[in-house]
Amino acid sequence: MNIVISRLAQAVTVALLVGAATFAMMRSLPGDAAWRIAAGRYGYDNVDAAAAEAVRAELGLGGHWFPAFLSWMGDLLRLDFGRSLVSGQPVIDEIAHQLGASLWLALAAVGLSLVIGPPLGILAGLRPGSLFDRALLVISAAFKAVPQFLMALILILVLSVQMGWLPAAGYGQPRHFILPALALALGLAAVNARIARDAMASVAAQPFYAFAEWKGLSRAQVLWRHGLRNVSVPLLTYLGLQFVLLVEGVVVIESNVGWPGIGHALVHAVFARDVPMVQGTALMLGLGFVLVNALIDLLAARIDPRGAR
Amino acid sequence: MTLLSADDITIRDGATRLLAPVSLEVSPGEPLVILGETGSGKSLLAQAMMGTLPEGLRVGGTVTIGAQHLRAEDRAAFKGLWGRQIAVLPQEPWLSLDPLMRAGPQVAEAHRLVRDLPAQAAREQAMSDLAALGLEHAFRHYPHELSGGMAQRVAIAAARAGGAPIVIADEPTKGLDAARRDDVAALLLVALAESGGLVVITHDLALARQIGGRLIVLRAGKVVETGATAQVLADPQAAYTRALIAADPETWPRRTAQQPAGAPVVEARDLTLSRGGQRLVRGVSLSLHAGQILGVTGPSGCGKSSLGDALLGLLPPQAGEVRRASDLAPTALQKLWQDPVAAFPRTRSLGQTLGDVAHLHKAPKGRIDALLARLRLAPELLRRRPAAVSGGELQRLALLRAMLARPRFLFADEPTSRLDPITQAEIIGFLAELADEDGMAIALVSHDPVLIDRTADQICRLDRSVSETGTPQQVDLRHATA
Amino acid sequence: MTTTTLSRPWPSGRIIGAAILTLIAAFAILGPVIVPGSPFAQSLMKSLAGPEPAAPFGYDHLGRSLYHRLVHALRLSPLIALAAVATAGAAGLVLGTLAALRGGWVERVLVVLADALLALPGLLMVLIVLAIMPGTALGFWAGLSLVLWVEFFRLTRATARATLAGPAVQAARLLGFGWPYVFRTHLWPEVAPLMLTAAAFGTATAIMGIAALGFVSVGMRAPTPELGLMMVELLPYWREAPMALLTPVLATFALLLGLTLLAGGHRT
Amino acid sequence: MPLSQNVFAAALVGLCLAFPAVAQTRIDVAAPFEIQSPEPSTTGHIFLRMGIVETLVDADPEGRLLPALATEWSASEDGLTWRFTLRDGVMFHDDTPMTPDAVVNALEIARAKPGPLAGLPIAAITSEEGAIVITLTEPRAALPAFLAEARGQILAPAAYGVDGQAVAVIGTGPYRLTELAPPLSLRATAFEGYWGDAPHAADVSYTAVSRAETRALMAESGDADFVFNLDPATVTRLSRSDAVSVHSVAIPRALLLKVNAAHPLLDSAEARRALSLAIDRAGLAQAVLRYPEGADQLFPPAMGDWHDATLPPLSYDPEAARALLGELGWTPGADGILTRDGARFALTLTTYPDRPELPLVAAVLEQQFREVGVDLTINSTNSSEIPAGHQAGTLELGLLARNFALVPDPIGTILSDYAPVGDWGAMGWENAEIVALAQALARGEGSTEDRARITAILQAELPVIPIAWYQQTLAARAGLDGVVIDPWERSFGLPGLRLAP
Repeated sequence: MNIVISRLAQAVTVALLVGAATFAMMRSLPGDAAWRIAAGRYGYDNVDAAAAEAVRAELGLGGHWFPAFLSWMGDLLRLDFGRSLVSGQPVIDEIAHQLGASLWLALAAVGLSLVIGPPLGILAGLRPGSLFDRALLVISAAFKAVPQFLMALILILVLSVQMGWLPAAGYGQPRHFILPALALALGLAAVNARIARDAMASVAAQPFYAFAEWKGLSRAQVLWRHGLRNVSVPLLTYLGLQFVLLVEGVVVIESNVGWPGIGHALVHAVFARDVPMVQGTALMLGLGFVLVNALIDLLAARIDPRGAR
Repeated sequence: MTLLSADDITIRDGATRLLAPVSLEVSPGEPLVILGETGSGKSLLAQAMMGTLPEGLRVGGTVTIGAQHLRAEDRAAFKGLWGRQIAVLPQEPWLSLDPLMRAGPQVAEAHRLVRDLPAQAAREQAMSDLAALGLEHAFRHYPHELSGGMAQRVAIAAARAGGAPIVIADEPTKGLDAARRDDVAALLLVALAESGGLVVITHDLALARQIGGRLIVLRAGKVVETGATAQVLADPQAAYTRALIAADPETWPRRTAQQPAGAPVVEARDLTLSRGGQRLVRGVSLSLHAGQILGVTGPSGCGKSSLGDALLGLLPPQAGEVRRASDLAPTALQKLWQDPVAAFPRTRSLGQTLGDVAHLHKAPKGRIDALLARLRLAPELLRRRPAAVSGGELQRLALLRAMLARPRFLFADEPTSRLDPITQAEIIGFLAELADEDGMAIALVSHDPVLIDRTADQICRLDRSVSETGTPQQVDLRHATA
Repeated sequence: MTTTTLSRPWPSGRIIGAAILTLIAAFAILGPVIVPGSPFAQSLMKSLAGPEPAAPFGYDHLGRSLYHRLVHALRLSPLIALAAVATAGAAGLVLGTLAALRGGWVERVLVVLADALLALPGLLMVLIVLAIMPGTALGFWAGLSLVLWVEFFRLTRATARATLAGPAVQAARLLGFGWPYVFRTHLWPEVAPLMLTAAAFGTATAIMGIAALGFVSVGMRAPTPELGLMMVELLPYWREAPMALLTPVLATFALLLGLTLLAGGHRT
Repeated sequence: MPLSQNVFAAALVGLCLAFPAVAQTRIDVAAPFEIQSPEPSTTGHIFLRMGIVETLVDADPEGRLLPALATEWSASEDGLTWRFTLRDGVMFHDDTPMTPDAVVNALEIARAKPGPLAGLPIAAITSEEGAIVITLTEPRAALPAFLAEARGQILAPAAYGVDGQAVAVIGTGPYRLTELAPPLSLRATAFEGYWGDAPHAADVSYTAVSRAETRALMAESGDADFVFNLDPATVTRLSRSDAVSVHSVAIPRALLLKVNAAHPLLDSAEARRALSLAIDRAGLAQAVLRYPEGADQLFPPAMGDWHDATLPPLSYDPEAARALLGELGWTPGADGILTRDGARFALTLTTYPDRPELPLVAAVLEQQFREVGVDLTINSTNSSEIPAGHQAGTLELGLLARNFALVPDPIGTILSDYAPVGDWGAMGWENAEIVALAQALARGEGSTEDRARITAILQAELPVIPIAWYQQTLAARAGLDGVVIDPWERSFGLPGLRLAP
């Protein structure tokens, strides 16, 4: 119950923050908003005074900021995100259109990172201080230090241009997934591995872990029955926090490889000053975080009944 | 017949010898108690017999378990014996149960995986094990839903499910109050009766007395004395054993009661306290005069610390009132904590911390040195960090720090519960001295009713339902141990 | 500060990290002293030419010295990042301590605000602030500060809550010490190492963010020498001049690796 | 946890197995333009290029107008009444016939929106039997060319919503839209009811890839068959590849410096000429654009009569530039920047990164101007800052790429940019002669000499300073035959493309 209330408060605050920030963005567009929007809508070859005038007339820009702010927030609370300034389509439709692509990419990336990171981390955590553990530390630090856009760049150069194994960009077929998902997953896995390693090392150092062995269980039995379950809780919680990292990665990578997702839309919306789209996508990402973490809270509470006070 | 024997066990850490050659035997029906203080090597000895010594330590000697002869250094060879030949009882049962698994399966998995019972049979066996310990309802509980005593029983059932004939218990009463200690002793004796072999490693004289059998007294890695437990405790030969027994509160003389003189330093009327929404103390009245020691006792969680904090003014009472003498400076109320390490700033040297206090209270030069001498502390200690000083020394330094503020009331919250008996006797001795010589009023909290009985001028016994105050003669302390 | 700092030796990873960062800083500060030159001066004839004494790393597509562009890039984003981390760290420290000390609605409001910011991707906030603020560097500073303070706040608040509730602080209060003393001797020594870790991570995050936005062409603008921008500018020429592209790539990697190692441990 | 790992792994593998790469029967196009919506005023050019929609008039690479949906057209004596005969038997993709009323409806909606049609002096558009009639208030000889522009595309009445915004793309082209997924992709398939020849390739797809490097990579890796608008830098690289063939053609687009001629530093033709002399066009073109040469006059050779090969070229001579500025009273200050009466010769150059070469050219210009003592501050921002700055009079210098052939007859752009001023053309500079000449040309009265005269005036007065002429480059997969680049940027030529077996 507590979880639900605190996550609800978080969701409302996220909405208010996004609303206020995007309103400020709308109001403070350098230069004239109508011009900006016209440029986004008609392209640089065709933006001229007539186009800007058409936009100004259509959107009714101007007026005092306070009533505008109230009506802006009012629309937001009624979940009316308005229409994209650029395409004229309802923002909600555009997002619905793009969310799927991003969701699949994010899921593939998280899935891949979970296949790579935690098993290595658990192996290292079982033998803290070993050569393998130290090697993993170095490797994960190195991978963590590679920004996702750089990872994508390297993968494109190596896997798709040099080797010709994977398409450099595109969307629609499973083979298009591998490169962007891998670019995201390697960074996530580097961190996952560290979290799993630390969790495993700390679980293995707990009295109950040794006690399980003293009961006569084999190492593998102890790991399977007592290790993994205990490691999964911090890992799961961290995955929730990692969501933000993932979203940032999705934003950058989507722009890199031309992925028709919400992150790509966001960058373009920011660039074209399409504020309703910025608001809609930002809200979707923020609320997505809250939702994912609420689900993880509930899942973690199921696995670890101590948390549910 | 011998169930377990260890021959010439030695343990070294590089060039340092941690354990001189020790040999011992465990026979069916005759428990073996290894008694010693922290750092005596008793736990290392136990670990050597179980094959759980850290890799960094060199171990020599042989261990014979049943028909198997093992070289102590061959740690891996012991693994196969766990659960099957040796059952190990953990120190802290709460921490020894997997927090994310229900109690029943933690017992059943040993039946299934160690004794190869089918899943259903293992579950039924676990159920009957728990039922035998009076825990039939706990099968589906998670460890955090169990009390400490229940967790201990579950742990014992889980440890013994593999059917090992030898039970090794390492400090099974660490941190337990007297009532729980007696429970554990009884459980161990039941285990002895069923399994045959029992080794108990402890620093607790009372537990040793209850277990009986044979006794090995260890000090600084050497055997000081061996013999039948009852005989050694009744007629100790070695000086160290005598000191150990003398430090047992049971053997202390009762304090000569101080008559109240003048106005009370601290006074409580109909005090009701609650913390975190839970009512802890109800309707306590007491008054404490200069030079008096108030003993506060009761089971854990009964509000002993809260009472002290209320007297100090750190916890506002829910009802009733606390009155302090009107001429009392705010800093004349001081406190000692159970864990002295946590009571000092971690990253500063003790000398800096004490210097700051002396400076704040404008203590004359040499005051710290004088107090160091009085508390028999070496001045070199001041150069160290809190974590680099032994618990007994640090508790005395905490006392020193409190004294720099010239307190007239001191609240000592379980100041000796983590200390060895000899150190405990020393600290309590200092507290009594402060009351007598400096006229300090002291509230001393302990879970050990015997200690309170011997030390206090008046006693406040708290329980979840009742509380009574009075002189040691008036308050029935046995009630607290029942 | 009269407290002795932690004398525990640093783990080797941290030392290596600090060494890498020292080298990079020395390069960024002393680079133009060793080989004088300008990051903007062009000589179109030398487009993508190889190294020579006046340009030890060769030339970019406009014939600008990569050495000098790198020197300036290695000043720009670290400076913005450090400024943002300093602002965020100070704000986080003050607000975190305040929340732990005051509790009540002050704490609740701050926590809810921090939680909400935590839910929003940092790059998004930076993008929005960039759109609002005039000037890219200023926008980055403001946006990154806004994103980064949360981490410092959470760390400080958690540590302060634990520390303030502990016996050591209770003892200090009973002994009559004031809050400044408690902060100096109890809180700061506990918070400082965590702050160092968070600051290293925060700096890395900020540098990564500036580079990532530069790379997708919504960050620093040409012709400013910035790591991400240099990469995207040189990317089309990577087959002709792979070393030219590798120069900012390796520099970015070294910078971030140094910071990651310096941070030690990981964010939780 | 391990369970979910397995599920993920299985899902990933399963996905890969379930959709093997499809055998190639489709031409995949990659270009930088993003799809916004079915609306012609914003996205119409993509539908036109893809052969999904058509206009009344078409144009060949030389700019000669060809019949399309209109088979022929004629103007009345006074040039005010134009009659366009419509092609018979044209069906929209929804299988309704293209009637004159439908055409009038489409054109009326188009000219109510911003675009070239909106600027025409149209009095009325009416329908006749098998034709439409456009009545003008003043003669406009280039009217048919205006109707070749993408925004004059003819959609079925059902394509428009009540507010005139297009809600669907129902055109008449050889390809019928089957899937529209803004912002990045669309698919189309051959339209069986097409009036002309059936296209060779049955299916086409379009992917918007805004990054030039990524487009080049897609061309190299074979992810796209037809990659439009290559980054100058990648042209060299791609031309060495066997997998693709690179095609390029000069197009009527120029990279130029828009000058605020009302600005005190720039109000004399000498000052503007000095700036022009400071620009090393050849070096710039080779290093940044990878073209062999720069622009020595405003209009590129691709613009026929507008280009005058006999005109003395703009040259690079920093010495002369310094001398010219010296004559205007400018003397170098301590930092090398010119000063006059205490004022520094410092200007702000506004440009936009939408075309990636612009900020680079700006960076080069900054250096080259510094050589002659002119201090340039670069403001790389939104493209709208240039027309907005023009309107507000605050723009100093603008670096931009101007398309002279939004309409296949450059007179449209000349009129809007130089007769007398325009958002993307002259600023603070008015020349009555050019206005008169351009208006005459628009009415259809001018001659080749008049065009050369306009070019000569612009060359002498330099209201904008030409820097380079663009080339359009694209990469086609090896084996893709029939590639033709349309310099007017109207068509990808997909129906004529043949997939090698």
